[in-house]
Amino acid sequence: MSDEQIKLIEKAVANALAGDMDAINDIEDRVTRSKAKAALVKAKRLAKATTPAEDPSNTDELKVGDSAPTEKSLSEKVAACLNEKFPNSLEAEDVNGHIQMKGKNWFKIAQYLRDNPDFLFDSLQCVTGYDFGEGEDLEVRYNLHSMTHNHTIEIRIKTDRNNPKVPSVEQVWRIGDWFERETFDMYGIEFEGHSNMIRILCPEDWEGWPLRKDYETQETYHGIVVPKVKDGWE
Amino acid sequence: MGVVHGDLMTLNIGPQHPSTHGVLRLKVKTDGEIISEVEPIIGYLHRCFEKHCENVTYEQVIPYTDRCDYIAAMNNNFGYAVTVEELMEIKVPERVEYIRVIVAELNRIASHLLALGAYGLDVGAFTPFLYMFRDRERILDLFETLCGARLLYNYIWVGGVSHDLPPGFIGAVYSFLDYFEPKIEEYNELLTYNKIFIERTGDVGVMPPEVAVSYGVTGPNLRGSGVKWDIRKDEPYSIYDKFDFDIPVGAGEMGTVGDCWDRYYVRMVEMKESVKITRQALKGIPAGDVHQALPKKIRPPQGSIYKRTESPRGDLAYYIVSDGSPIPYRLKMRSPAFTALSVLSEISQGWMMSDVLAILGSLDIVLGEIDR
Amino acid sequence: MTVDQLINWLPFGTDWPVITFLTAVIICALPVFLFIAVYALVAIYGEVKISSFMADKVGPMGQGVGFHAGKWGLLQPVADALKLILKEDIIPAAADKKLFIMAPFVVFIGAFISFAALPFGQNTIIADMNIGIFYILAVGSLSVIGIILAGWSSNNKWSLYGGMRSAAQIVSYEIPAGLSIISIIMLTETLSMQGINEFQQGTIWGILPNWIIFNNPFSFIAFFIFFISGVAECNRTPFDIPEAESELVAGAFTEYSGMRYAFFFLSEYAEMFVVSGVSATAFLGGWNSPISGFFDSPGWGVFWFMGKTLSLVFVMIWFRWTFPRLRVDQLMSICWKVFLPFSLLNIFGVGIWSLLVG
Amino acid sequence: MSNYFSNIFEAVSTLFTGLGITWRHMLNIRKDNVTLQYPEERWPRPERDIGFNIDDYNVIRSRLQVDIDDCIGCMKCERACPVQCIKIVTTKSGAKGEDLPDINHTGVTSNGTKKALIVSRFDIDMTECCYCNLCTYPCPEECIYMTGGPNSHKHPIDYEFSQYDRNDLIYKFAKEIDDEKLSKYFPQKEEAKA
Repeated sequence: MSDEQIKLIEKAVANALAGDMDAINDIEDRVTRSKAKAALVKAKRLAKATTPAEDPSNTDELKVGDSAPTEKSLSEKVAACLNEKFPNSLEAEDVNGHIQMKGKNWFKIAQYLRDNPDFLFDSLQCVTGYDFGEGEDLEVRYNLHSMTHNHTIEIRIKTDRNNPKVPSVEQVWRIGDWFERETFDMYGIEFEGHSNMIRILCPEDWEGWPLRKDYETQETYHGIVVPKVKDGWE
Repeated sequence: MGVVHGDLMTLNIGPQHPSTHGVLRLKVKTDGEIISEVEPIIGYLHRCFEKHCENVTYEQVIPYTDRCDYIAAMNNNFGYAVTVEELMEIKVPERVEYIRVIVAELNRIASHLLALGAYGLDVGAFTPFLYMFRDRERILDLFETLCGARLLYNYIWVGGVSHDLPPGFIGAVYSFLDYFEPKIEEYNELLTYNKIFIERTGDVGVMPPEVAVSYGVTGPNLRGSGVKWDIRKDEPYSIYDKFDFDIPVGAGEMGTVGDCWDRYYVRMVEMKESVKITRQALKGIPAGDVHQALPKKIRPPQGSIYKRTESPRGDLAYYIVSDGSPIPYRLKMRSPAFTALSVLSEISQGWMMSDVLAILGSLDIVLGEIDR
Repeated sequence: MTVDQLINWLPFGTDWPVITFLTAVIICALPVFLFIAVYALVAIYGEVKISSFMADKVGPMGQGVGFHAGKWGLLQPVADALKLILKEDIIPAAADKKLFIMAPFVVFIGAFISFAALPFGQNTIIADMNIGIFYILAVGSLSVIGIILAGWSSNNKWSLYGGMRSAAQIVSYEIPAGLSIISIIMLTETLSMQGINEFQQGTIWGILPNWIIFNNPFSFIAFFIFFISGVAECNRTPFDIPEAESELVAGAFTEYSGMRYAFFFLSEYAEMFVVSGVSATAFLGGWNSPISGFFDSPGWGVFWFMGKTLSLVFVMIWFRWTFPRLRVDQLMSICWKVFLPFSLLNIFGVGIWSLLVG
Repeated sequence: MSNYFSNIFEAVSTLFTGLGITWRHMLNIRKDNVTLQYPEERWPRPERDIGFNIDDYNVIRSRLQVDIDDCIGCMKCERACPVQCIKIVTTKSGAKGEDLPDINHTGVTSNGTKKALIVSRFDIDMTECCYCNLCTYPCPEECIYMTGGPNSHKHPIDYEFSQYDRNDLIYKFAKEIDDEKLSKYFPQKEEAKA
């Protein structure tokens, strides 16, 4: 593509962003006009992505939990309470709507969250494994819910990739047993203190952790060729 | 009189068995007829749903959510669509909300009919199963005229629905509801209050409320144990707060609270409630274009969301993390049947062989949703 | 037409007594075997059709081109029989071969030989023994051995379960059945089936037929106890725990296929007929017609007997498609805590009744 | 002792109500028979219908069918398919909108758009298709559709298409074009690649 075409497109996109769209429309050559439009769209999206998009997660918890906007959101209250109870266990201050935590004394915190009268998180809703990307570390996200107070929070615990370890909460919530086995099955995150840490969905001797981003399926399993080969198709 | 204990025999209520509601293997340690330990082994129907969702766009995930809980596919689509819409802050037109509620409640009735019919089969009564399937066919016929499919609909899309209601649809739903209400009384006479059925299910597999909550059991199983928790009421999504219906809770009429009979009866009353909701929705449905809010290209902003909806089996929740691209970065489905099955080993200690299958039937599990 | 009449009638009877006896027995056994085969086909067709009608279905109807199940599905039982005969009957490798092969015949013999004493009509009975009903009850419990044999020899945990359960069930249900028969024997004072039939001729107060069921309230209850124990003996719902489809797949008969399975199938229906026949004879007046003068000739007696028996078979089929299944311990508790006390009460009651009224 | 007798009475009464229901159903079988005698009676049931007739169907889910003459090779359906069961290979046709008789390629589609590509391969693997109907919405020419129902004027309903060999279920909708004729016709395709 000739360089004067590029200059023309940049000039057109610049003033199109400023407002007058006809700078692009009156480019007579059809190809450059469509390129200019594409560049404009990309520029707009770039602009939108760089502004800090307010993370809309857990908005429902804000709606349900507290009425007055001035009053701190539930997770901030929980974070503050945990801070003075378990000194340096919180990793980052409450980032938009969830609590980032170090894995250290997660078991005691879990028990505390369940038994504390004004939190009473008696139901572990969901345990989600998360992989930040190839070579990055893994994370386990717990969604807790209280049947009596009817409010929910989300707790995230990061572990590094090569030997991921998180204390197990099987004794606190009985469903932790199966949820943690599934996260172990999919991500390979070891839960210390778990009664029988084996795979739950894949066969026991399946190699690799399927949901990690850098996972390739093994060639054969017990002699059966795993990837489906179909002649007359590819 | 001391109980005689022989040595335990391990028995496989194996993947192929008439009453495991799918491909589930129960490793059972029995001493004669008395069961001392049940260990459910799952994974036979694992189809890597969450790995697939990391390779297909948001619109293409919907046929996959159909196939998780293939008995209540509408409610799965509904849960997924509601979650992505909240992530993208799409406001869906009023008519679509009404259509979704009608369709979800009809699918709830169909799913409960299958669950109660199959439960009758597990306990040995054959004819109620056929009566309930005859009525379920009527609902599937309605869905076929609506979206072409009888079981896996791909009907509720993100931001709207795929087709508007065909001309005679509302009349047909009214005629079905009028036909269906007396039928529930017939099932009650035939099965619910049948003395042998009460003997087989009353006081069997009692699940105390704190065990249920600790095992994360939700839906009719939890309500059977007396805990009044229904997301349509406690955390209303879509337009469920517009309708008035009440939540049936197990009262232990035929034994203690939380036994198999309660879980069965809660589903029976829930069907009546669904009929009430559908009637109100049919009355109030406005006109409008259903394709109006369908986004051309679904690219949710960066961020994560955890949203719960009420499927016939309990809390169906989606945890979606999006990185701004049209393909979900991480999608986790919290399946209610998964938690319901995990409680089986706890509540079937000490019961007899035929009771374990009765308890399994009362939990109403679907293996497609457990194994994902 | 009884066996001993046949013996005198045979020409070479006097010089080889043993051979004449054997030929007479075979000559009598053949029609019974044919009757059972035909009756089983009718019963299978009846069960299929009745169960479908009860479930708003129409059942097999001959549709489609070429080879189909005949008008209204009449050929369906023939097709079933053909299928069972032609199918390959597999013997599991680890099965105990001899017992495995023997089991179905033992079960069938149990049902087959009790046909000898069933009074089809005034003079159409194979062997009018003077201990008729006692003989039937004794022989009826032979099929239990067959089922246990089948359960044990298929070397499969599920069949073992089925075998043990049916052993417990059939043995314990014979006691209330036996006791309720005792309570009617006290009335008729004879064990012979024809004797019981003759006792029930005539009418009470002019209108009610003089059947034992209307004789006194205790024998009325005895009929229901006997009939329900009979249902339990044939392993029919609500007592079909030995071959509970939803738990043990097919209980003791899981490993059987082809011709052997057909024998189990046949003996279940034959057992149903025997139980209904005995309860019809003992309580509903066998071959006596309900209105004393109406079609009372010996020929018509067969019609009345078959009518009553087949209606009781219909009731058994009706039970199967309505009731759920009982658990094993509930089944035992009903037998020992409900049926037994009531049947003892009946014996006592009939005794007092015949003393006062008799 | 009292619940012993009430148990028995309750058992007898509920069992009899159960028997009554099945008896009633057996008697009026002619009225509420549900079965459909398949080869003769096909869906929908002629007289026992469900409240409205069949042509009000919104959409039908059955076998996919493609009118290859209308296909402009835009590959939108291939991208929309969640299970990737559609494979399309197209080559550039030098002349836009012209008929090329020797490889029987029609230049213009039925509703007037000029075709710039020749579709040399359009395979749908019906064993993988999950009948979700997502491919028929994006198609600009509406040339991919499911047979029967509202499309029965284009192609009658066909849901009895089972085969003995699984590969026969891979439907090849594109017209047979042998390679050398294709390459002879558009030489510049080669050196563009070289």
